[in-house]
Amino acid sequence: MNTLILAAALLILLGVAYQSGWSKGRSLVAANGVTVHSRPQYHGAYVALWAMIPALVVLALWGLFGGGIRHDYIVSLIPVDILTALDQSGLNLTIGRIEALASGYGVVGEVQPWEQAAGDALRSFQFLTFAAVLILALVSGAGALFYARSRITARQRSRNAVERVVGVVLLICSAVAILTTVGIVASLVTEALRFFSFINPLDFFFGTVWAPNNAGTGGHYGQYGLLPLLAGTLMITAIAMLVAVPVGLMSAIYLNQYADRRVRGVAKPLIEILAGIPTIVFGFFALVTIGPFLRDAGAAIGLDIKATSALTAGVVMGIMIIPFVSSLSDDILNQVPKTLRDGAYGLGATQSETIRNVLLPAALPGIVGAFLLAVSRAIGETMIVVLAAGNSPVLRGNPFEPVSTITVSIVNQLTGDTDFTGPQSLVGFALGLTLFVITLCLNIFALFIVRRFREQYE
Amino acid sequence: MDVLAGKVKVTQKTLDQTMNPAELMDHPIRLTARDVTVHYGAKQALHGISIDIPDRAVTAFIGPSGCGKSTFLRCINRMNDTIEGAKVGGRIELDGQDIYDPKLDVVELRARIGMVFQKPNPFPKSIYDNVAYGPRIHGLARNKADLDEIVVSSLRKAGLFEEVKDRLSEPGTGLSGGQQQRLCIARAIAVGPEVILMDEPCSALDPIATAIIEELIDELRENYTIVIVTHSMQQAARVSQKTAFFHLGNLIEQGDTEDIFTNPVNKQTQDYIMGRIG
Amino acid sequence: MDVLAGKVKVTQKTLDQTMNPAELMDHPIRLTARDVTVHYGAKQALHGISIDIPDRAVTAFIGPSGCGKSTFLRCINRMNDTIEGAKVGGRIELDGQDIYDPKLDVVELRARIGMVFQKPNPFPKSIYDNVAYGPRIHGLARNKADLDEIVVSSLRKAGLFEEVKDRLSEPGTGLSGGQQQRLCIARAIAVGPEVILMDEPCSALDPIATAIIEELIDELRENYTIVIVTHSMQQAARVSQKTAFFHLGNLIEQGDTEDIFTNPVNKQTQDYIMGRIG
Amino acid sequence: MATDTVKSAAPEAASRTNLVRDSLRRRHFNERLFRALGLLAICVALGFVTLLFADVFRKGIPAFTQTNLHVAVTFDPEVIDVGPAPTSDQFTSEAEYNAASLKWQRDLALLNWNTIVEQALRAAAPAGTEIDARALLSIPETNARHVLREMYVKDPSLLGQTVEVDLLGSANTDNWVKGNIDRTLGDAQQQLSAEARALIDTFEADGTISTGFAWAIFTNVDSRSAPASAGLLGAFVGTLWMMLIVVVLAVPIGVAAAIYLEEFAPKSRITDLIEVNINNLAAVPSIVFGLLGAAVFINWFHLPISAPLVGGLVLTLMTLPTIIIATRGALMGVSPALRQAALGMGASKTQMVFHHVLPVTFPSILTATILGIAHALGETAPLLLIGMKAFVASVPATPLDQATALPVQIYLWQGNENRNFFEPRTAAAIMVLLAVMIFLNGAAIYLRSRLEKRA
Amino acid sequence: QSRDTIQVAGSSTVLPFASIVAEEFSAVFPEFKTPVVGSGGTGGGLSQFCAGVGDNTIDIANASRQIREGEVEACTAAGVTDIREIQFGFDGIVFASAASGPDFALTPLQVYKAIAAQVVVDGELVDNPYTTWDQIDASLPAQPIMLAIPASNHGTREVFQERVVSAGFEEAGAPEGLSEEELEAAETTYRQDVVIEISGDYTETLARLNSDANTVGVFGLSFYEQNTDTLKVASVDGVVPSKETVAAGEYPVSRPLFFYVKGQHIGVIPGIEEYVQFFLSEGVAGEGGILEAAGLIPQPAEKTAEVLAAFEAGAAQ
Ligand SMILES: Nc1ncnc2c1ncn2[C@@H]1O[C@H](COP(=O)(O)OP(=O)(O)OP(=O)(O)O)[C@@H](O)[C@H]1O
Ligand SMILES: Nc1ncnc2c1ncn2[C@@H]1O[C@H](COP(=O)(O)OP(=O)(O)OP(=O)(O)O)[C@@H](O)[C@H]1O
Ligand SMILES: [Mg+2]
Ligand SMILES: [Mg+2]
Repeated sequence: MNTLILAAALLILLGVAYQSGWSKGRSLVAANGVTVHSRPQYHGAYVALWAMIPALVVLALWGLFGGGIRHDYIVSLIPVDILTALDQSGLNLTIGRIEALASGYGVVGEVQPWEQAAGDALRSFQFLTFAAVLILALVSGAGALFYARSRITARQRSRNAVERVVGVVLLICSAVAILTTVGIVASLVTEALRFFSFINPLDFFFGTVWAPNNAGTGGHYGQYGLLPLLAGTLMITAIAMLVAVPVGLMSAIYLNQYADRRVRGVAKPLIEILAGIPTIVFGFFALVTIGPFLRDAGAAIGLDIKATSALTAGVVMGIMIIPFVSSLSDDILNQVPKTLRDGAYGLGATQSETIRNVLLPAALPGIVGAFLLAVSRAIGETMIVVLAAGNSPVLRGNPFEPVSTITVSIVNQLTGDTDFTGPQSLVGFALGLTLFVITLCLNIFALFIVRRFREQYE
Repeated sequence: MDVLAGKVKVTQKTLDQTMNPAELMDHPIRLTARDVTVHYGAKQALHGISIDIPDRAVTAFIGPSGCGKSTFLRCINRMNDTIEGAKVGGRIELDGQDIYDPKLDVVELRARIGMVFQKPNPFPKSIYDNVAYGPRIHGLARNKADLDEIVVSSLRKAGLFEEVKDRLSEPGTGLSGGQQQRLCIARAIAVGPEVILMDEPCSALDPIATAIIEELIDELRENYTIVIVTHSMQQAARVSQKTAFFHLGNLIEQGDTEDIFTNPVNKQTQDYIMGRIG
Repeated sequence: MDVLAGKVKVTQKTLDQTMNPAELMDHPIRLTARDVTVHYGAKQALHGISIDIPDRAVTAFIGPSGCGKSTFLRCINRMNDTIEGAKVGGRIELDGQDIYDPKLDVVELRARIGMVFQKPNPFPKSIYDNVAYGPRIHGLARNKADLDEIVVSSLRKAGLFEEVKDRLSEPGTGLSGGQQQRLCIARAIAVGPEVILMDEPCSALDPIATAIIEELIDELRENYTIVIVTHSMQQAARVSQKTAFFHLGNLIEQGDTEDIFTNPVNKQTQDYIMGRIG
Repeated sequence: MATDTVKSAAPEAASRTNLVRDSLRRRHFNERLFRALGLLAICVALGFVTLLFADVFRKGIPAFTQTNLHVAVTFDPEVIDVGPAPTSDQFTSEAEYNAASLKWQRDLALLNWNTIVEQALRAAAPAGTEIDARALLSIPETNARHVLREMYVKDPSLLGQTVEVDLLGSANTDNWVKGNIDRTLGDAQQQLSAEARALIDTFEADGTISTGFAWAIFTNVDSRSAPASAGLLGAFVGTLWMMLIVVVLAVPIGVAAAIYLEEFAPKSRITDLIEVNINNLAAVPSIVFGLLGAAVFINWFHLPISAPLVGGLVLTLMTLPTIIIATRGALMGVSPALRQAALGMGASKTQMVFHHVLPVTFPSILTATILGIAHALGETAPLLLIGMKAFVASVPATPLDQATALPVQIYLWQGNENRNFFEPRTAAAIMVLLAVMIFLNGAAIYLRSRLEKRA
Repeated sequence: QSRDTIQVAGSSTVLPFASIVAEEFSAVFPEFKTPVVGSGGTGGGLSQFCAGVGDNTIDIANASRQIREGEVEACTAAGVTDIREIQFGFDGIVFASAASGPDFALTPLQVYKAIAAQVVVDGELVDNPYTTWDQIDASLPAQPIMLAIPASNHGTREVFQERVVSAGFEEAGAPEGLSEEELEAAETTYRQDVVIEISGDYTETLARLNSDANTVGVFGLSFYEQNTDTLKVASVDGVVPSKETVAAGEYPVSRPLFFYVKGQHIGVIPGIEEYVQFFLSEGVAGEGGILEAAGLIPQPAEKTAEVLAAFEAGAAQ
């Protein structure tokens, strides 16, 4: 409600400011002809911006310090004798009760008269402060409005000023991306450090046994060896790449070099459909179809393949990555200059010779970069492995057995019946940090290679 | 006027270098094209081109940009096959054999008709491998020594050997533009073609490199049938014995270079040569 | 020889059209450049250019490709500001006012110095909006009628009005190349500039469109100071009164067009005009 | 003289041609092999697409039909003994009326409506059927009592009347009728008692039980107590809220960031860093964004758990780099001629961008946005970590209400212990999700081609 | 303005029960919105529960185990001081194998012998020698040992350890002369070759059984009851698990289920008290109630009354 009133008031201020700037700009045009620097719209926007700044500053200050002031006021409402008897949590509880009373909600138990009084006082305090802040914001905004309006002259460069503000807004938007990274690193590092206060980092990074323990059973924390998870992750990634790279690369080559326009027009979007399918769907597909199929196929040839295994997850993940590999490879192949291809044809090379001897070597760095990006993707993939890898964090080399991965363990540890204060769930963040660092290195390396490749042919 | 006086000198100097027409008459016809048309999708790029190209001489195609010079050149070694939507009609014969004969192997044809492109396009391999690539895929060398021999002699013919002999294993892309273009010529020669097609081979080069390549073309003419596309009339005048003028997909006029430049029959040719079009 | 005979005719015909030098003397200097240098990153593209450009006349910049003609042209309306890494030194004055004065608003400057580019680049909007865009952002029209008036008169001045008057709301990109270029000229005129810069305005056009534009330039000269970059010496000779010859980033020679073409002082200029370089 | 050289060179050329010819068969074979491999790869890739779709459809289609019980229900006054519904004119104040009305409803809720269901079923069964109440009540879905109660609340005049009602068959009934359960299994291994199974077969024969389209999937929210009535509505709306947030936040911020980086930012170390950073963010595993959301939005900012707002914010951050990169690509593709034209007219840089460059890139930005949203729509892992793995049996009315999302619903259903019933349901939910995805992708392709044609 | 929806999160075992209650609750109390029941595991739920007091923290945490001391401390530190524990029933934990396979009748000792990395033979710890069940006890089928047990991120694991493995270890008789730590290790270390720890849910365990018919899996009783077509349950100590035997305390492997209520939210968030009362009512968590139909094993009515009294006493304080 209050937010709505505030927003409405600000909007009105904005509109009035714009209008007054615009009309002044307009009158200048009428008086001076074409020599006015900026168009009336810019003058309007200029005044509007000026008016908003102090209003927003007032609101921001209230947002920052208002809570504290309100808190102090509530405390001052509690009778001193009661206040002295309260400990911190009791105080919180009391404040909560008073707030609940003020907001009109009932509270449990008897309401003391002083509580009721405090609640009423708080309610009028809230109303008064709100009104005061609103008026202050509007008055300061109006002041700025008049100041800005008085500055508008024919030579006033309102457009430049407005454009500078637009530039700053754009800059702030692009800073969101940076903030995201900062946020990721900060949150992961903070929580991971808490984890490392329980578990020696060496035991985490080089441990070969993954057996987190509830502190309740046996009193010790168990073992948090990363290696079984890492091994599982890498095994699945390797299998995925074994599926995705040949199929993806060959389809890219076929579509790029052999297929005529009609075939390409049909096949390419169809393959790209694979890229649009949510991973949970692949996970389900792996769980109910590919897994049992591989198991039966394995049984038929005498192999003991588990339905949920590194193989199942790897194969399905490979399928998922095919369009990724093929569209990246396609891009890269497109970037190889056509003159190289012509050069080889001109010498009488067949098409496959051209591709194998000239195009691929030329595109190799780019393609390697694309593969690394695909690897990074496979490493970070979650839902397929959650459903189809079998969740078995044991260090072993058999791809027909279930494995667990870093991502799966993050989900398990953070959503299981684990002790949230202990390393059991904190390890999720340490794993997340590990995952982030691994993919970061891969991504940067891959992007570096791809970029170098692009520059080579620019 | 001096502008024109200068021009006369240039032209005369270049024409002096060429053979006299009588000499040219001796050269048998190597390539004949009859009524060649090319469509790119719905767009017709060539309208019935007929021309005879003599052996061991340089034939130049000139004409304003987009007139179809490159298109016709690409017909000769069927490079248009690699362009999606390009359709070629008419008949082109190399030594009397129809090169669009479906039974003819285009790979073999291209081994016989080499091509050099506008932008030097060495493969991203070593200098040696660039030249050795053609002989390798075609199985022209029986052993390493054979191959070495082919590479060296091709580089020599392309006038590049002395400059690169110490760095044959370095990448071909590291050479200067002019050297790269000569490397491409060496690469084409290595397959032992009978005809060499060149599409504006100097347009990406500086004047000095251009001069070297022009000289090289003049030498190569003794052993190969050469067809060159150029946008510089001076260059055509300098290196060719026969010239064909294209305009808007038509072959407007062809004949001995000297005749074309000094005495164009067609109005359009005149306009072009005098700088009124293009 | 006929090649040259033709040439003579062309040049003389064009020179006949130009004013005589005495006439030109009357024209006050509009733009002066002193010691203008431009660096693109580490590379120096212009080495101290000094030139005076007269009012109500056409000044042509000629020179081989890459010599810095466009670069210098772009200095005049500070389009180089938009190129990353470009640094401009020296001093350029428009009517005595330093255009690189930090206090000067470059947007205003560009409204005074219009520009027409090599490739016609109409906005992907209607013909009307193309022309109206400048007046709109600069607030030149008080109302719709004003704006209509500006649009019509600009199109008229650019000789395009009759051809497009029935389809002002159709996209400008749907016009032919020559019409597009005239649309761009109309667009530049609509802002009411004092100087118009043209960077090879005809190089993407066919001969007929070129002729129309050249004629238009000749008309516009009566009201505007025009600077034109061209790679065609014939064109320079046809349309300009003053010519400046650039080579490798230097201004080699400048003067009345007739003098430059008939009697170049500098050896390089001679070479260029005679087709020995470029 | 010239002719001489031709002649002497001819044999050499001929021998070379022969050499070339010799290797041709092998080379052409390799060529065909390579080409076949390429074709094979395409077929494999397309085969996977087909297989996946065929499989999901095969599994999911049966779930779009559901068994219904068509029975005559009597609203027996003996069972429904709570008195008539209060009317507003009985009370002086609104509050009193509301309180009485709520009390009436609660009294109704506390009645044993199962008795009425039981009576209805017994009436429908052939005379002489012996079956205990428990087995009988296992035939209709457990929400039958709610359905009846709600009917009654809406229309208290039903008291004492007998009306025909469609009730959902229970999940087990559904399985039995559809043959998802091995009928040869012994009693101990069956969910339904022998009597119940026999009665279902009788009902099926006499038409009391029929199968119809499973509207429940689209009109109901998730349900645990009555699996057969579980639907996707809540998850769907939750997803819609999240997508709305993504559109409202990611698109403007992403486009603005791209504009800044591409058009305004000076090329410097910092822009380089931002660029690397954005490219990297686009490849950061989605689960890491989940961790970010859990730590930052929930633990630090104390935003509500399981709310589409948080999910939307996480997905926004995840989609942002994609949109920035796509937009930058589109901006980069705008011809410099257009920019020069605008600048040459005396447009400022901002005007150039907003008047000319942006409109031209609009189709690409739109497409990228739709694709980015389609991708965000299918994302599951990060949502699990921010508590969207909740059971929510209501339709979220605001983005601050608790909700799940379509993919999470799929995840929850695939783990349901009633697998015979929920495996098809999951596949059906997947079909819905895929339909949305394909619609979005198709829209992107269609819009792109249309807008590009127009431009 | 306060939130008007009760928020619940926590154990996935309790989740189905809590969600059913949530649905029914809103039917019975139309004035309240349907409570939202999140999952996230006992730890996850408690972590949200202990994040503090206020609108954006949950009101009730479901738990398949009792709250730990550390967690209570964390709660207190965040101002959550009024934590009310509600025990509402039991969950049975069963051993089940493929329906087509042989019957199993297990004892904790046998399971311990099958699972421990080292077993006691003649008072000495030796590496586990058994490969088939009948080597452990002739009464068991001659089938290779293979056990799928929940991993430690499940609450069930703790019960399994305490009620089965530790019990078996005790029965086997601890060998002499071992330090505390060695004893503990012997008690809690499983062999890797035949034991599969499942960190996913029961469907994962079931998948293991389907792929290897020799596997014996550990499930919740309700999961088993929904899948009787493919699973066959084993008796423990001769008692076949069922609601009756668990509720009567005859079947040894069971655990109580809880939820925790944030006292400070009572009265602020509407409906919490009613939710608790409704949950514990006879028709819901009692014998023959709707939760029993969903697989909950009801606790004796006296216990329920006791719990409710304690809750309400807390409410009045
Ligand atoms: N791959 C292609 N697809 C469609 N049209 C083409 C293609 N290549 C060339 N064209 C068109 O065919 C015509 C002839 O082109 P061509 O390249 O042969 O001209 P050119 O004489 O070589 O010109 P230039 O001197 O610019 O190289 C042109 O109009 C061109 O636009
Ligand atoms: N944006 C740029 N960055 C770096 N170098 C540039 C840039 N623009 C031009 N140059 C270089 O500056 C020199 C002069 O270029 P400019 O475009 O002015 O030549 P020009 O005389 O207009 O040539 P043309 O006739 O080909 O248009 C050239 O060497 C060119 O490579
Ligand atoms: Mg060409
Ligand atoms: Mg230029």
